[in-house]
Amino acid sequence: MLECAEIIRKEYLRHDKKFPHVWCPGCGNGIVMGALLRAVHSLGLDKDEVVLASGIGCSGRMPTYVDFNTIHTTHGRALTFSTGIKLARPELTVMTVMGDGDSTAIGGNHFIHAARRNLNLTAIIINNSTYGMTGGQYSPTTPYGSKSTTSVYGHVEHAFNIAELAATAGAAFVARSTVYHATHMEEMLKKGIEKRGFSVIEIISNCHVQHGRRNKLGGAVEMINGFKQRSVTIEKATKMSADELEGKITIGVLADVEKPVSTEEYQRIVEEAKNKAEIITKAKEKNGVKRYEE
Amino acid sequence: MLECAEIIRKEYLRHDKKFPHVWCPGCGNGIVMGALLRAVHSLGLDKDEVVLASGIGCSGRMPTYVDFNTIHTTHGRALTFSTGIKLARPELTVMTVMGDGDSTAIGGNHFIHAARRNLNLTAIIINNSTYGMTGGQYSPTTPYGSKSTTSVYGHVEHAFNIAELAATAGAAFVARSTVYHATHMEEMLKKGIEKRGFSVIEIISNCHVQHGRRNKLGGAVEMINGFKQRSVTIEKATKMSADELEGKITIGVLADVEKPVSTEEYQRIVEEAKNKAEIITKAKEKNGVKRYEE
Amino acid sequence: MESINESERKKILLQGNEAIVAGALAAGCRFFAGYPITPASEISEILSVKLPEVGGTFIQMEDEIASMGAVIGASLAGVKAMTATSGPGFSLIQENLGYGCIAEVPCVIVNVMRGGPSTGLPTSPSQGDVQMTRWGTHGDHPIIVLAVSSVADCFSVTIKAFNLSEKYRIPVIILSDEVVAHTRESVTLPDQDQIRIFDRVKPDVPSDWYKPYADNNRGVPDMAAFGDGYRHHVTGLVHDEKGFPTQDSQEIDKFLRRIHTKISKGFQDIQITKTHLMEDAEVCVIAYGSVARSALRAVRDARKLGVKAGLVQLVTLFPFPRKAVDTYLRQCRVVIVPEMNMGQMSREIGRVNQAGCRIVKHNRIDGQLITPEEILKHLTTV
Amino acid sequence: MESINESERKKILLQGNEAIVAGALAAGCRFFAGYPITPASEISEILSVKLPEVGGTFIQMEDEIASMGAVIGASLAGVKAMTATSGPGFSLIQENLGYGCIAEVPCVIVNVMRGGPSTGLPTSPSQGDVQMTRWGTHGDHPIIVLAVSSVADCFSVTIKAFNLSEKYRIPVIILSDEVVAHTRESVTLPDQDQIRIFDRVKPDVPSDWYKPYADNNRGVPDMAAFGDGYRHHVTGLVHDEKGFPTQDSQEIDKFLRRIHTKISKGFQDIQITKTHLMEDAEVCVIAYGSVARSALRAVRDARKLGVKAGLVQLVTLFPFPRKAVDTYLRQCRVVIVPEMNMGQMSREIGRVNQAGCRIVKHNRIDGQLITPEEILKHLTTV
Amino acid sequence: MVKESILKTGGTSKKPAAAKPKKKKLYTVIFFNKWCKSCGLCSALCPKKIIKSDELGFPAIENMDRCSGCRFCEIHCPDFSITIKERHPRRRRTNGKH
Amino acid sequence: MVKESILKTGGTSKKPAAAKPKKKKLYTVIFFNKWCKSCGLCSALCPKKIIKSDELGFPAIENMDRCSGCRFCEIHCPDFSITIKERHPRRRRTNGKH
Amino acid sequence: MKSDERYEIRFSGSGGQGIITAAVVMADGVGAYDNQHVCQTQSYGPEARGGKSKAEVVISGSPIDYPKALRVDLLLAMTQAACDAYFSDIKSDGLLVVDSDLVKQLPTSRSVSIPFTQIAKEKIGRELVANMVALGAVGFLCGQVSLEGLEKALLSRVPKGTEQINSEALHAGIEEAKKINFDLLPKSVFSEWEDEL
Amino acid sequence: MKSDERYEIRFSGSGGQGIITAAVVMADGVGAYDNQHVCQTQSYGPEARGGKSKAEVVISGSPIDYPKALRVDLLLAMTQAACDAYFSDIKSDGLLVVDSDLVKQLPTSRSVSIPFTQIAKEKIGRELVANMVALGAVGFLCGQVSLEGLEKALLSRVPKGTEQINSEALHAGIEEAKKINFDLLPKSVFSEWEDEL
Ligand SMILES: Cc1ncc(C[n+]2csc(CCOP(=O)(O)OP(=O)(O)O)c2C)c(N)n1
Ligand SMILES: Cc1ncc(C[n+]2csc(CCOP(=O)(O)OP(=O)(O)O)c2C)c(N)n1
Ligand code: SF4
Ligand code: SF4
Ligand code: SF4
Ligand code: SF4
Repeated sequence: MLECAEIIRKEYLRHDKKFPHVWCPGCGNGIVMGALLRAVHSLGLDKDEVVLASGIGCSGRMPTYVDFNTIHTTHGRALTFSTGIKLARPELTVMTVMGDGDSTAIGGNHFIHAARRNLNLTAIIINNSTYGMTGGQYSPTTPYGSKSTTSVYGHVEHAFNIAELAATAGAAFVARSTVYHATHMEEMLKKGIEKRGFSVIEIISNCHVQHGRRNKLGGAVEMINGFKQRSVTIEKATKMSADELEGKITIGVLADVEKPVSTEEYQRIVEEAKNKAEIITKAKEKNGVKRYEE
Repeated sequence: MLECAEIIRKEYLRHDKKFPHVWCPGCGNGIVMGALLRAVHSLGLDKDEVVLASGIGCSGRMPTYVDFNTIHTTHGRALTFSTGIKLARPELTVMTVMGDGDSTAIGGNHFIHAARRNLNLTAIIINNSTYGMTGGQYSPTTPYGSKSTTSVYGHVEHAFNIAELAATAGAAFVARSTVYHATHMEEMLKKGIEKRGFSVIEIISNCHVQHGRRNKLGGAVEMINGFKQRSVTIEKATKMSADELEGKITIGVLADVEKPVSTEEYQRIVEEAKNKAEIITKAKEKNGVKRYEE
Repeated sequence: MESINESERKKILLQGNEAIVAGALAAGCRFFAGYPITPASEISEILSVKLPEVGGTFIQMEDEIASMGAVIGASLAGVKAMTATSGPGFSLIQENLGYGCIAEVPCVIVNVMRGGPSTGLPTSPSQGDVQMTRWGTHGDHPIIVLAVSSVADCFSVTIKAFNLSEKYRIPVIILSDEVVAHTRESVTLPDQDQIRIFDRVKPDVPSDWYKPYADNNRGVPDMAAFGDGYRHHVTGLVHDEKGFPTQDSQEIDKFLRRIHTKISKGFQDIQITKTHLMEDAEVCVIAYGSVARSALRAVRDARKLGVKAGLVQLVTLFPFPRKAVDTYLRQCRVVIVPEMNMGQMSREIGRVNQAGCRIVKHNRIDGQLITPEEILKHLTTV
Repeated sequence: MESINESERKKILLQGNEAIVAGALAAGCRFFAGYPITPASEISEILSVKLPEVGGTFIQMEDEIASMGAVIGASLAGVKAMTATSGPGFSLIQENLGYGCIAEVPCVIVNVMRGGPSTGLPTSPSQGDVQMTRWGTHGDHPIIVLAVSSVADCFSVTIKAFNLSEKYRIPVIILSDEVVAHTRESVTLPDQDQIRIFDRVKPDVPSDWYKPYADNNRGVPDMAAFGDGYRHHVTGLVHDEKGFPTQDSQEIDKFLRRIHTKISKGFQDIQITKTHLMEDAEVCVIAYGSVARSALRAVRDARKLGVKAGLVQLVTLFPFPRKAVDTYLRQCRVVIVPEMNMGQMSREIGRVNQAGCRIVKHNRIDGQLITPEEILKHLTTV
Repeated sequence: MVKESILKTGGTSKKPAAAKPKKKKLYTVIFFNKWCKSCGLCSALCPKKIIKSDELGFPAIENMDRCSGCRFCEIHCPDFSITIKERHPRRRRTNGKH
Repeated sequence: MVKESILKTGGTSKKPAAAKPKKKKLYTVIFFNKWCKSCGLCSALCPKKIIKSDELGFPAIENMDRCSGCRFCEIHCPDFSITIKERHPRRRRTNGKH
Repeated sequence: MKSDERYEIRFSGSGGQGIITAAVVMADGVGAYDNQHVCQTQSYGPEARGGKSKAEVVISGSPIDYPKALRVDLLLAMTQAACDAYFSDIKSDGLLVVDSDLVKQLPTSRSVSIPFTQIAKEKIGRELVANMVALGAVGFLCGQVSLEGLEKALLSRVPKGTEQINSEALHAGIEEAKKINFDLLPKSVFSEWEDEL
Repeated sequence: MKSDERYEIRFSGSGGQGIITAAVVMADGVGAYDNQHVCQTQSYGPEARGGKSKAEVVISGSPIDYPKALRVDLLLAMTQAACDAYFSDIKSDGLLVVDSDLVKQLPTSRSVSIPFTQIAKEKIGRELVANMVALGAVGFLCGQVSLEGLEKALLSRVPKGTEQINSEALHAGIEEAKKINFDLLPKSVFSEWEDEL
């Protein structure tokens, strides 16, 4: 039997792509990619039936490297492409990896709507609190007061809590992990992929090159160790006060609810439609009375 | 002293605009407009210092009728225009009225970001569960199972809870009312306008013409009476179980938090900047080392 | 305007928007994502009913950007897909439309034109989006734009749009306008088996050999769908034959030129014009969309008055049918170009007018359909 | 390329993007909303530092659509405002850009071009967005597009852009490219008091009389800001003089024609071209942006070889400087049009080429700046 | 600066100390038919159920004296077509000021 | 269908009943320098602190026998440059199967 | 009809009178059930709300070029405002058909006045079907459609459950129209002196 | 320099060596503190990461047209790879300047080898400032910039707190360059037989 890293390198990485990959030394994106590949492997998914989509950003380069059906879409729109793919071929396992900017800045609307709509999709968000690729400008998850290339005086806006936002918007499954917790992350990813409905796994990651450096958080090692120190499990967190939770990273499964999944509902509709069709079409025929419209 | 309705008609409505307005008979938009004008009047705001912005939709026609500084923007983007207006002239009271589609379909992202950013703005959302203007297609607040011109087989998606979404995204003040509760609505609007920070007032309204008709909810009268029956105050609601709350409309102030308001923070930055300027500009000068970027 | 084979049984009264739906379904469209907008909403509404009936999927997305993303996604997963919108929505899909061009994704976008710019005149007809459909997305890109002028057109041009889209792996735009969209006409739809349908060419090589962006004699690479067993990479970055991003000047040049030449290779197939009474015409009207109908009336009336008038109706607006138009510019003394805009196609005609033919623009931008009288006046006075 | 008054004290080394910032601040820009994108991000970054220093506001919005909305909002509230982006972002601002055109809102949009379409070639220069800036938003609309070719240009053209924008109440686009954006050059910036600044004309009538969209001899209505005491209505619908939506054909026509003619009335002011060695030129290069610099070198080299070559540099791309170009088309035997695209401006030149001058296109789309040698080759062989 | 709501409803307004509590206030309900769209909300929502339809479908008060001045109709009229005014019996009017 | 995680860590994997509990397992840590970017995560995160830098800055194991096979370095290496293999002392290898 | 001749009908009235429905049924009757080409358009926009409402049907033996009416052969006016606004495009030998209760000022004597609304109210019992009464009359008077075709079209276009009442209305209209004596009408919609100009 | 003549310097090495900073300081020295026109460009893109890095400075007495190098007068190569890749554009009388420890294979004998990195490490104590040592040498060797101007530029462009060390590095480079005897260099970068071709 091949060993873990060998399986990944030999079966899941695209060797015709130039490795080493483009990410900076110590960047958490690689750690997430490893966990994701291990999760897919242990779920026994057929590579031909897996789709990995991304938007634009450092994280957006992930699909280039992995041997699935892969697509690097436009900035912020990955979930919309994934929606089309999933609805066209519901049998595929469609995962979408995004950065915090990609998913919640320009892509914020698609994100909350995907959650609301509850298709059977998995969204993996690598939250590094900055726009890594374009040079460290503030993102929707940059903490209040932080420095970035566009907030040299200290950031005046507040950060989204991505996982909470996803849950409120309607995601069926929401979990959080960090790049320090690589095994836990794999576990969360597996749960998310297996979940029927829209699942979100937020992974706290390090961009020491853009964010860490400017905020005196140290390099990759210090940042990743920081995640270890700041993390508390959801079980513990529920017993802590808001004050105690200040600055902490709550990890684990934050939401897991059962509700109708649109992907399946559409199938039901298709069946019904064939029957009802005749009647409704008639009734639907507009009587031509139009109102002022824009 | 002029009586209420007279004050509104004489001081706040634009008489050169053709009244009766374009809204259908019994449409809640007019009720909201009345409450808003009463709220503005009782706050004693100077008409010259009030801005009312809207997007596109039936609700979007409101600015046409009222004698403030008014702007009818593009579909979904009203809050972005308002952001520019407020930042350019922080002394103005800037209110934005939107439909559910306008604010949470195409405009969903701007909505959650405005909430996160916490500028001193007021968002008034007239939630009628449908796209009234374009003929009754489903909106992000159309309930699961409902009929609409694009869900004749029953809607398979789930609805947003707008107020909760706003609170999770970071709004400083969130309230809900209905067109039945016209006085309560006025009260909520007043509180929202007075609040320092981003305030959201969700108003449940009737589009009997598009939504009511297709879902056997009756006309304006039946729908508005329905709001009365289904409403519970937040005080009562907190004592009720999830099951009991099913189908209910929780009204009142749902969230009211204090946190730094960006509009003011920007002012602080401007002061600081003048001092720090020299030092930082130097340090900021990029050393020219660029990374691969997209 | 098309001569249709009359048959009692299949003759129906359809609105333009309904006919587009009928055409799309006949062409094999099985996915629609859209966002309502006047005057295109009926297309969404009717497809929301009809698509499930044929096992397809309808989805209303949160906006037009999302709709275009979903359409591209569905097409990459192997399903013929479409969206429909009007000017404001089209302005929003530009970025993803460019993605469709560079990733060579077949799909059809209907733009039912209304008055612009911006929210403009939501319920009035216009032809103000012609240049926008050609140039709206950034960067050099090929694209196909077809215009419809009647309910029968709506059906047949929509089928043509899907066929071209699949054949050349390119987004195809159908330009309709408020008049065509809401006019009801009696049409006879052909039987499904009489309709020629083109499906994208799928690869037949072993999956290891598959190069999703390799050139071939058509210039159009074979296209595998996600899930077909040909795992491959799709990106909006300029890419090499295998689909992976490249920075190599030669590869870049080769790729970008190929996506342009695949279209020029197909000009004969793609560039459609129709003519009426052109054999001996000395004066002609070049028109498209609903205005072509006013023009036809005017030409007929002019003939009655002894003017040797003819009509050239452009179905394909882009790639601009230079060759065909050139012929008529050489044939005629004067060419009249009536448009419900400030002269967007007359620019193109002027551009190719090497014969030095006199070109008379007739532009109307007040939200009203140009009448036959207005055109007739030109025909009889020039 | 501009002759600048040398002065030790004020000479500084600036990158193109920095110079745009300097120009904007000098022109009175006090509001910027944007979203980062290569190769325009430096404009955001530097303004985020500099704007607060002068009491202005910088905000990074959630995307480019929002940025454009905020820019329009700020301008309506009386503050000169700007955004900066690259192709993908520009594709997204189209809808709100159209709003700026119809509501006649002064503002400046910088597009630092990179390779397209779609994500394309993020770090490579290109001129692929020329037609997009003109036609990207739906509906007929006027617009002004200026191109920069040097760091000095970045400063002065940006000032010009703000001035035109305020004077004509119209969005003005500055087209830069990756080469210009990232080149550092020594420039001498003039003293602030030497710079001519144009501010929008404010109404001076009593507020009751104010008609925010009334015609006047300039065709540009006086503009009150929100909060100035002139309560008025702004909409993206076609509107009457008072700013309220109208469906009246005559009012529509009048309005839409006015927003076009206000620009044509200003052609002399707006259409800027520069020439080099054109007095006796028999062969000329028409170029813009960074390519104009390669062209100038090539022209100089050609002169050394005895070729009577000249350069026409387009600063204003739209409204296309037809008159000026026409003169040179008549003067020259051959015109060479080198572009980092498939021929987007050569289309325009061809369109106005009534003299039948020979036009030689030279197009490069591989992400590399066109070199002087390539152009020289044409100059010496045509 | 901040004024009280301009909406003084008969039903809920605090009675001024000087008011005679026993004297029932009278109101006039004025309909502005030019803007009214006959939606029927006023008549449906009037707690006293005194608003009926006239022959053209416009609202009309059956018994003006029964109006409690609650203004419920006024604030729910989406078309700004209702004005409620306090009605002062003749003797009040003669005292020349209010 | 669903397999267990492929990541069998030395520290946490359940010992098979047949295993001799007292015999410490041995591991080999292989670094794939071609992809390694010398980020230093492996050495910082190794619980046994046995990963050091060689003269070129690449990671190197100081004392291979001290490796517990926890694979913490492997799963945290962002560049897929570490492989952990169980190392079977000579006598095992001779018995011909594993 | 000669193949390139056109017969144009304009239905007009106010929003809510079902003007467009009537036109659509007419077009359907002509187009789908008769062997004619037909083209039906209407005016959209705020104008259609409450105010005037207009719908046109163009009929021809050959494919129709310009889809809107050029010179109207038959104008149905269900309100005075509509009659005033739309009368001007009528052909000299065109026919004006009005609701006699709602249109009192007739611009021509070449007109037919029938109390459609009253018939709908009294004979059928529902004012709402006045449009179908009118359609029956128009269908009969224009002579461009087979009355069975018209009825079939009507049945396929009205909401389920209202077929009976609508078709009764249609027939009432047809019957009423049959009573008209065409010989009594002038030859032109224009008065004598206008014709002489 | 004659007003339309150009002097072109190309700085090359690998990402992380501070190549672009050196070029920017050079340009600043020439442009802002000297009375010359100057234009500085660099190559962006993935290429700049880890791999080769390139920056150019063009100097002229008159405004500069083409902003990039045409024929290089002075090439600084801080790695062998860079030397190999960028040498081809050099003028026949151009000069090659290399880090003697990192570039061993010299394509021409018209070159100057100085151990910049070693000097930085040993004399200044920080390898990182090798770029400034090299800049000192280039500044001196090119003869296009006043050395005070160069130092002023450097002081204004390096991070606060590192001024001292960087300016020491610059001076070390200048001193080192002063030792070069130009007379010993061949007149052309091309070998004799190449010149004869
Ligand atoms: C429409 C558009 N706007 C802007 C950009 C530039 N851009 C590319 S990636 C990015 C942000 C990336 O941040 P994030 O999503 O957090 O990912 P990271 O790079 O940190 O992994 C931006 C703004 C773009 N490619 N497209
Ligand atoms: C970009 C764009 N897409 C679509 C439309 C069409 N449109 C106008 S209003 C509207 C929805 C209105 O719904 P909502 O916001 O709920 O407001 P309501 O009309 O119900 O008050 C839509 C889809 C548009 N104007 N612009
Ligand atoms: S910039 Fe940040 S996110 Fe991007 S690869 Fe480097 S460390 Fe990772
Ligand atoms: S369509 Fe609905 S929301 Fe619009 S005016 Fe009518 S009732 Fe109101
Ligand atoms: S509520 Fe107003 S609009 Fe409705 S019926 Fe009463 S007065 Fe008329
Ligand atoms: S004020 Fe109150 S009681 Fe009087 S009519 Fe209105 S709703 Fe009825």
